[in-house]
Amino acid sequence: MQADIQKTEQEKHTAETISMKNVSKVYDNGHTAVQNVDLTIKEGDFVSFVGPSGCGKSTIFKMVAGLTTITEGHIHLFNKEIDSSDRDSRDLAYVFQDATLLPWLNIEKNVRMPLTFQSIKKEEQNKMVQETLELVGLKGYERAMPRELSGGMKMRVSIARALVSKPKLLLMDEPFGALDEITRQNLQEELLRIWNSQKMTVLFITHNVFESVYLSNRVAVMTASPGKVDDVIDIPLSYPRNSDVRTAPEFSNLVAEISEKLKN
Amino acid sequence: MQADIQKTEQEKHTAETISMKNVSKVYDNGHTAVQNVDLTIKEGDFVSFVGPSGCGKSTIFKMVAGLTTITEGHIHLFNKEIDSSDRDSRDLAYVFQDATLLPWLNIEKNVRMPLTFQSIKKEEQNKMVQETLELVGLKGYERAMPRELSGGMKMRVSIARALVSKPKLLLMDEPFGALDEITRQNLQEELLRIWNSQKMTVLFITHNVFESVYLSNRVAVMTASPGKVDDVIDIPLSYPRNSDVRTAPEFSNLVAEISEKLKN
Amino acid sequence: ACGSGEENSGAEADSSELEEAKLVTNWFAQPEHGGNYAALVEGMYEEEGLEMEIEPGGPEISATQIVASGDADFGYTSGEDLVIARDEGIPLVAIGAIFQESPYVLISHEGQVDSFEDLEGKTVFTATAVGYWEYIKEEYELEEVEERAYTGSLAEFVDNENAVTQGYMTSEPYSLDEQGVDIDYLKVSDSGFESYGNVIFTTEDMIENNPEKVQAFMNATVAGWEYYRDNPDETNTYLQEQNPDLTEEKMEYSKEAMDEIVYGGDAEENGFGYMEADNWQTLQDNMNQLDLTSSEEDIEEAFNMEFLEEAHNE
Amino acid sequence: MNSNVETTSIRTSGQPKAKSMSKGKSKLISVLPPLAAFIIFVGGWELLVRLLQIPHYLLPTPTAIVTAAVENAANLTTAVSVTILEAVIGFTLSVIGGVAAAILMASSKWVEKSLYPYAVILQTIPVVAIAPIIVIWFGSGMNSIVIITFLIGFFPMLSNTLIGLNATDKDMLNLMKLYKASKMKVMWRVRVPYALPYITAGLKISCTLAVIGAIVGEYIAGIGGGSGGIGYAITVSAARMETAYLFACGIAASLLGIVFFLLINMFSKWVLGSWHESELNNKD
Amino acid sequence: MNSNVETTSIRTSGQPKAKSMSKGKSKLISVLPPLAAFIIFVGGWELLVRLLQIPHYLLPTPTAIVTAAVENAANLTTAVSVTILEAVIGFTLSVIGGVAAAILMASSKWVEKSLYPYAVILQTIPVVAIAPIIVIWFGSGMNSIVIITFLIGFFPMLSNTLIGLNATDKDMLNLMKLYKASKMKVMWRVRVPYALPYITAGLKISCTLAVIGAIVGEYIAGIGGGSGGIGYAITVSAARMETAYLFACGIAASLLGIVFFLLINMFSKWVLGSWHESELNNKD
Ligand SMILES: Nc1ncnc2c1ncn2[C@@H]1O[C@H](COP(=O)(O)OP(=O)(O)OP(=O)(O)O)[C@@H](O)[C@H]1O
Ligand SMILES: Nc1ncnc2c1ncn2[C@@H]1O[C@H](COP(=O)(O)OP(=O)(O)OP(=O)(O)O)[C@@H](O)[C@H]1O
Ligand SMILES: [Mg+2]
Ligand SMILES: [Mg+2]
Repeated sequence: MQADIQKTEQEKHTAETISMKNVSKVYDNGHTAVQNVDLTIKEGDFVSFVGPSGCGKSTIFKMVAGLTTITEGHIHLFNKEIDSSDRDSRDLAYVFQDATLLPWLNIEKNVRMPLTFQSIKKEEQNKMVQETLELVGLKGYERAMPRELSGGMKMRVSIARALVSKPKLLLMDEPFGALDEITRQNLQEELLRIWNSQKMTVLFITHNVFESVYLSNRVAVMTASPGKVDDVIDIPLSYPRNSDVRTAPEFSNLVAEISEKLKN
Repeated sequence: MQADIQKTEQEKHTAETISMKNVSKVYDNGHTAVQNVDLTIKEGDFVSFVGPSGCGKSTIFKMVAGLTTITEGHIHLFNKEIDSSDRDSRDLAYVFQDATLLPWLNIEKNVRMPLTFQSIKKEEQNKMVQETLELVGLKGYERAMPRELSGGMKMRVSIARALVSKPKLLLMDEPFGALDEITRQNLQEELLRIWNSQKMTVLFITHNVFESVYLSNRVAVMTASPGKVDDVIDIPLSYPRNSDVRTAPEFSNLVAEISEKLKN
Repeated sequence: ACGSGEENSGAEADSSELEEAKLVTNWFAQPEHGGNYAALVEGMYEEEGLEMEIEPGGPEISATQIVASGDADFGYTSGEDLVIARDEGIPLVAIGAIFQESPYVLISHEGQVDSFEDLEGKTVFTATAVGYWEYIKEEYELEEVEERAYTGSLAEFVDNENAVTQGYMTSEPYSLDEQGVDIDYLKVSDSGFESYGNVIFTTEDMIENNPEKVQAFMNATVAGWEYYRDNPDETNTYLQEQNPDLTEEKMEYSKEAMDEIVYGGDAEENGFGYMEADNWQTLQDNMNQLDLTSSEEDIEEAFNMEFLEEAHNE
Repeated sequence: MNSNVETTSIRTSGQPKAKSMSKGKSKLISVLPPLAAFIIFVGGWELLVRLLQIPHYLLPTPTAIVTAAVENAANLTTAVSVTILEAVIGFTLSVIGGVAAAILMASSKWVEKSLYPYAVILQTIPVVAIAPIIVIWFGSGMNSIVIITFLIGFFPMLSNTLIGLNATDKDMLNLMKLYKASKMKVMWRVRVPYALPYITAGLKISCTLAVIGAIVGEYIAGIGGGSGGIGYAITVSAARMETAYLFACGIAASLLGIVFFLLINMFSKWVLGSWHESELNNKD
Repeated sequence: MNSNVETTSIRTSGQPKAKSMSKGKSKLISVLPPLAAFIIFVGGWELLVRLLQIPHYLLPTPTAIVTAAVENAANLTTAVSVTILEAVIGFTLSVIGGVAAAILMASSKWVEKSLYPYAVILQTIPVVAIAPIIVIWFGSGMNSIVIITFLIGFFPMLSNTLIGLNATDKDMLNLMKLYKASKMKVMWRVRVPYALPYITAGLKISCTLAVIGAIVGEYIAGIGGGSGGIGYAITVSAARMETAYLFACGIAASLLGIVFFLLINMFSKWVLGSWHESELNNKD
């Protein structure tokens, strides 16, 4: 890892990227997915969400991204209240739980798509796409169609598509769930590198407590029925983190603490 | 766990459930997904497949299930050669990598579906569906439609649908990937219980080496480009396995061994 | 030749032994079919031992084909179509002509057309490929005529001062008059084109195998038309039931307009339905000349006066 | 790094209320646009005809049309009911026939390849050309009209259904294969439901075509009179130059088409509403 | 437990060969069934007519039809080319109009609700009823015929396209929302491609309807003579009772429809072949 990743306290901004106030979500079928969530996320945070299946993690992400209505409460994003009809105030990318690729575009075009909505020169686009595809280990699959990929490869295309546009806010819904350990660790390293160098804010859903501790500076632990944020745990491990961190006793303690919370 | 799970050597059948001889798969686009795989799986085995993303795990499963053609070599299933047009010789269930639910049926009907193809009485069906839904923790969601579920819940419906019909051979393609640790452990226990009590054969894809060691009596380690089975490792831990097993040094050694193989 | 004689020869028959018969006309029920309906309403067909069904035609219903196929026994057609049918090898035989001359008129806006020569330069709506129009074009050396398909709608005609449309003398002039459009018309029969209208026909087969039926039909038909001439009221009421769009005035107009061509001309002397071999011959010659047909056959084959004469002798 | 994630509080202060419009109001809003469009359309028509002094026999005013419809109410009612009967029967046949043929063709590529060209022929052979045969085979009147209606509505049903049946998700078919489901079961349990969006799309087209079909049928094979439908009424009023009544008939036909269409729409909502994107109300 | 999983060996003994039929053979097999069906159909027809001695003026034999077509080859060729021109122009207009209207309606529920009823009216208003107006406005001949063709093909395009546009996967739309894509871009980049299977289904219906439309148009607004199309030829041959030629015209129209259909089919394969289930050859 490069030297510029070494962050200092001054470099950290303190602007709020996201602030949720008393947020609830009741779906049209009457199901309360999320209840009374208060949460503030500062610029440059890397917050992981862990919690049982169906506890409302994806729902919170969708509300933050303006993809579903907020039944009660308010969410401010970049200091502006979210309104799902509003299209201008966001600079975010989202890795959905499913890969959600456009089936009629090949891999290269799928990844390039977000760039085509910005005024970026073609050659620049090519470069960015190539770099990102390499990053997720899909070089050589540019011309393949989505249906010709394995499950994990599709997910990696989706990750590449989110990373390619260098967003200020990145929402990732279980991005590495379908990946093997090696690929996963590579992508974790890359993600941390990008996060650090681009000073973006990352919200990350995972079922892997190790992963959440390894990556984040905060872990939000959720409980189900109805979905609530039970606790937000600080991870006081310094960046850059390397494989040594994983074996540190502090690390194990944090993992144990979070796992314990999840059990109740 | 009950006493009857305690298996003896005599109880084990030695019939071959699956035998693959020199199996290769080249997709229509010319991509060689699997090359020259030889593998024999005996009745009652629990074999996990681990390997990098895109190495051909799903492809092998699809060939075994007769869902895709075998380009070269032969696969025998229950001592009969597979022919993808043949429909009678199999008694297997398959959890696909994606949930693949029928969007127009509610959860209960989705799970019931495999039973409706067998001559099982309605009340019996109801009982089986209820039990299985409870097992995967989806009691109360009988009337929900697939689109109203979270990612992990959909996957659990898919698991329930595979388990409900009590197949002789169960193929599971990353069934627990989208689940949190607690739910995952519960389902692991349940799966082992069902496997033991029903004496079925299970093929299991996972990216979690702990999981593969915990569940299986054999782990097939695959390598990519082209996809091959690199090694098949015996897991000489006795069943029933409980959480103690996870902390046994033997367990850690096996995990380390497999992880090491995967790194190369 | 087979089984003639012993069967009911025109006398009253037991209603239980009525023989089914079917006539297909060329349009929805209207006074132009009055005599046949009169025979039906007044029980004349029944008296002749026929259980008669009259099926109205329509814009695209081809009575020639229906009768040729044996689905109906008798039909209405025009003289031209009969000649064409025979030329095509369809063995139809005319057994009476309701209209002694062509009922078609060429309608123009008032003061625009006085003679057939005046048609030059007009826009003319006629049914596609009709014989009389081919004849008029040739006979009056019309070269600058814009020909358009007549589709049953008069709106385009009314909209265009320069237009001429075909029509039935018993019908369109009345409609236009009702709408306050001032018109003139030329009778096609004045052009020199000789043709019968509403020709009643059957098949050669029928005449050969069941002449009694043809005779019975003709007896009642002639009686019906003679009756209808002076007593149209009951029949008209029936027509109106069949075709609610008919009004009293409209029927009166039609009746009046057609009396001349049904009961006038040759029919005045020779009775209803009369047909002259010379007229048929001229028609066939004209059609041949116009390349509409290329028929060499003896015109006597095309029509049969026996049944009509016998009916008049009754 | 600071503790820049604030804490969460768990306030179970009653159920949150949904921010949705009252039902009555949203109903009104859904009726308003078409109503406005209607008023603009009809008003504009009346005005245009009056201002440009278009002669009534060319384009009658809406008022004249309504008057003509009222005056001929009895005739119009019979005509409409005759046409409804013909259209409904013809439509039903084309739906049954189209779906059945599509299912047959979808069961085997061979059958599809062998029969599909004849379906296209059925569709493209001009009805006028075969009208005499139809009339001879089926008699003039109802039977032939129904056949003609059937012919016109058949192909859209067939074509759309077939595409839908062939579009079934591969994974679903794989699933059924695993259940050893018979071809028939796969068809009914998966392929037909999966094709439903296409089938209802076909229904929408066919139901409006059925009205046209019935009218064309009446034109070609109708017997008119008391049992004549809208096609007959149109023929008669065209010949009589009663343009206002002609338009009334045309509009009656259109309304019939719209009613058919709305019924199919309701059916589509009912059958797809709970799962298919095109009919989902719930946008969450 | 024994070691009941045998070992694997890595034999890279050359590329495995695909077990696929040679291309020529599979081509033959794909042509055979329709060919067989054709022979059975035509042969059966000829035989039936001869055996039952059906008179030629009711149902001519295939041989008689071919003879008539050959005899009138020159006329038939002009008629067909005129009809092709009309049908192609009318079809093009209905595709452009139908897709454009669907895109407009899909952009807003309000527009859809306000305009859709008029689209249904356009479809169901009997052409015969408005034929005079069409002819007066657009003149008889080509223009009016094209308009009538357009009217007939328009609705299937509109209806299918609209359903397709509304069926777009919610997740895809969400994705576009995140990219701050404008409504137009969402339409062109996602909704239209997503609707393509429905659009091609519409094209298949409209292209065959275009042939019917052109013929009906010629029937209603045709001018005949040297510039008369198949519809005119049909009228003439019907008036002349030349049944064999009449059938030849009808078959010519059908063939035209089939050719159109095949072209659209190729287009559909081209545009969907790489990704949509209904046109995927590759069944892996
Ligand atoms: N569209 C919907 N309509 C109705 N209910 C929904 C909908 N989407 C989700 N839910 C419900 O809301 C709850 C939370 O769902 P969500 O997808 O946020 O869970 P999650 O935490 O992401 O779970 P997972 O880890 O399994 O993905 C679930 O109980 C689910 O049934
Ligand atoms: N339908 C297809 N057409 C062409 N190539 C395919 C197809 N499906 C899979 N492949 C290719 O075959 C290889 C193996 O795919 P497979 O799905 O078996 O991988 P996998 O081991 O299951 O990976 P993952 O863990 O990511 O699901 C991949 O390289 C993929 O690109
Ligand atoms: Mg989720
Ligand atoms: Mg896979």
